[in-house]
Amino acid sequence: MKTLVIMNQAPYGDWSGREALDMAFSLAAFDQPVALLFTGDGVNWLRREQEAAAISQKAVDRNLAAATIFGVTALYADQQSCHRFGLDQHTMIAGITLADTNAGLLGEYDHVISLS
Amino acid sequence: MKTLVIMNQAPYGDWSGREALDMAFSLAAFDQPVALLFTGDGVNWLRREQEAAAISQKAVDRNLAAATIFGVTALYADQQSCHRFGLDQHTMIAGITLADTNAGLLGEYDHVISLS
Amino acid sequence: MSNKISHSTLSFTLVITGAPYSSQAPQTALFFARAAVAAGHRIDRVFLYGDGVHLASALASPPSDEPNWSRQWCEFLNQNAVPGVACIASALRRGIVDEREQKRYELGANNIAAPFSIAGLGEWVEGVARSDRVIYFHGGS
Amino acid sequence: MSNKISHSTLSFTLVITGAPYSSQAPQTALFFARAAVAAGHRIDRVFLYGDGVHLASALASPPSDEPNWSRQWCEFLNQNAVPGVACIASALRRGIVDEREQKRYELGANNIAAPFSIAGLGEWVEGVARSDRVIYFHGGS
Amino acid sequence: MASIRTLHILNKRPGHPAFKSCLSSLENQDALLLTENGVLALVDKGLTLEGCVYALSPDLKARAIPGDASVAQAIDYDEMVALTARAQRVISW
Amino acid sequence: MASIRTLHILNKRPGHPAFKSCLSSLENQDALLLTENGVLALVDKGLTLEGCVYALSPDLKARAIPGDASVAQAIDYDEMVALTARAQRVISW
Repeated sequence: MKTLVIMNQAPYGDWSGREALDMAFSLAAFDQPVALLFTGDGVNWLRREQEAAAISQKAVDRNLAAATIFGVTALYADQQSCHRFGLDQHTMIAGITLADTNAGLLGEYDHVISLS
Repeated sequence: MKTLVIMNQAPYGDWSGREALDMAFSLAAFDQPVALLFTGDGVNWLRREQEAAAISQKAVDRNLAAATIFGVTALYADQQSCHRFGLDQHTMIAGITLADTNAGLLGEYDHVISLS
Repeated sequence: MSNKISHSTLSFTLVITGAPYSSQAPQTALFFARAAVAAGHRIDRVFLYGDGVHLASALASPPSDEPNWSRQWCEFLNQNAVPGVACIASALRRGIVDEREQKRYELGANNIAAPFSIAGLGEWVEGVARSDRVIYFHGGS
Repeated sequence: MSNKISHSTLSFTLVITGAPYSSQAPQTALFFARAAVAAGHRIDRVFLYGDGVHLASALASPPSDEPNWSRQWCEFLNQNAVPGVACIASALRRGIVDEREQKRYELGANNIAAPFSIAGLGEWVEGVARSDRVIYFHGGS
Repeated sequence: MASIRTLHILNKRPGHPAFKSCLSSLENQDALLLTENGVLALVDKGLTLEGCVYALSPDLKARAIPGDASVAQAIDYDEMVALTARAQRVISW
Repeated sequence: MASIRTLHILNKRPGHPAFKSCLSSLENQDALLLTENGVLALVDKGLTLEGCVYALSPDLKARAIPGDASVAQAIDYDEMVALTARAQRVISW
């Protein structure tokens, strides 16, 4: 029962991305295999040095950097989306696996979640 | 003080289009000049013979057909959007003025509302 | 969640993430749930998440000529003995509280509609692990 | 709404259509409102519409390390004597009710946070007709 | 009745980012079910839908979308349930 | 200080349908203010922003978006208020 949570929402402007992350961390906490895929506007969750306190929110980049410690099996980022938003190893947090989303990554999971 | 309410939401799937219409009708009820512009996915509000009862909602096509009676000064539809969704005089309710949105229609209004 | 493919009885967990009177999600989910029960399937639970928790409000009062989706859902849950659970983190942020949370946060009222209850994401994880199908009903704007 | 262009005092009506803990709209609107008052402008009213009415909930209970946007807004309205109005049609559908609507609909509780009140779209029309500026804060997903 | 690998349920309007994500992840043996705002795809000339496509009939009726049986098969909630049972997995976009 | 005919406040992510509507309605003498998710436009290689563009600084910081002063001027809420006062009209997309 492998789950993939798709993160295709822009960060902070709405809550659904944050709530999708909570789902992933919750599965991991209950020892269910789960991976994250950042794609589209969602790759912007991966930017280093977010200062969400500027809008009185909590930054998630440190949580994401620690995701595998909490049991998330992998963090994938869609290569094309990263390129579109100018994200590379210097601007992205560590531990991200670049993926070609169209090459069947989704097919490897039994359960795929996309919160719009 | 002329107001233009932009209807760019698809019908029935969310409430914001309905609530934008309520705003327009409310201005008209208080004798404030207001017009409606349907554009993008929003032109689909103009389709004839909607049977919203099928999803337990109220259809709005009859309200829209009577909008000018209630004091709405005009109902515009973006020509390009109508073409995209295959809307013409046979499939659209009566009383719609086709407009080229890029030709400065917005500029004629003091107050423009777009509920996403 | 098993990959069982079958025309026999399956078990479902339904997850609703869109709010009534804001999205169509609770409506589509209700029609789906009725059809699932009619086909002999079992619904293990309905889990409300994100904006979906507003479906558990006891105070929603739409005009009398519009359906009250919260009430219709409560009737469905009662008639079919299906547990309805609102995610506690989503619910508290959005002002959906039961008697226990009312006391804990010293609030002036509670507003959850029976038989909905409030619980953690573990309820959803249980569905993912054990139901044959987990179906999501999102907002669709 | 006048087209007055000026660096002197202007009057504003603010309209919030996005919900807290779902959109950023109430936050951006609050920072804007504080800056407007600091610049000497007047805020005629804050009007909550659509999902924005959830900002008027007295029951929202976010975790203690997160801001309570409803409470912060109520404090701002009180300190600056700005009327806060939730659209009645939006509010009733979404389960935001005051004491009067509680009685009328025979509900078990009310949940509106003072100083917010419930009124019709006429309040907003008044803003369109009389405030120098009407600024909208929508959900942004 | 052919088996379905993945049933994609799509309730977004054609302009929504998830709409594109959904279409680009369709594979052979998959089926697409258009619901709610998603049914507008059937009248959007900017789109071409291929493969096994279903559309929820009440949503078509509500929006007065003419169902073109050569593009999509109109189904009711009972058939939607049957599709979710038939498919090996279901993704709601 | 040049006068502003219309101030467009854009809080949608680049993929949102309203984003395109906003950009296509920009005219000379208009100004664009990017807020919330809208600031992602500054790092989206699929977009070209022209004319008078502002971006809300707290939203840039929250998202770690590098502000390129040649494309957009970063402003705070005080300056946002001043822009709404200066403009003849304001459209929130």
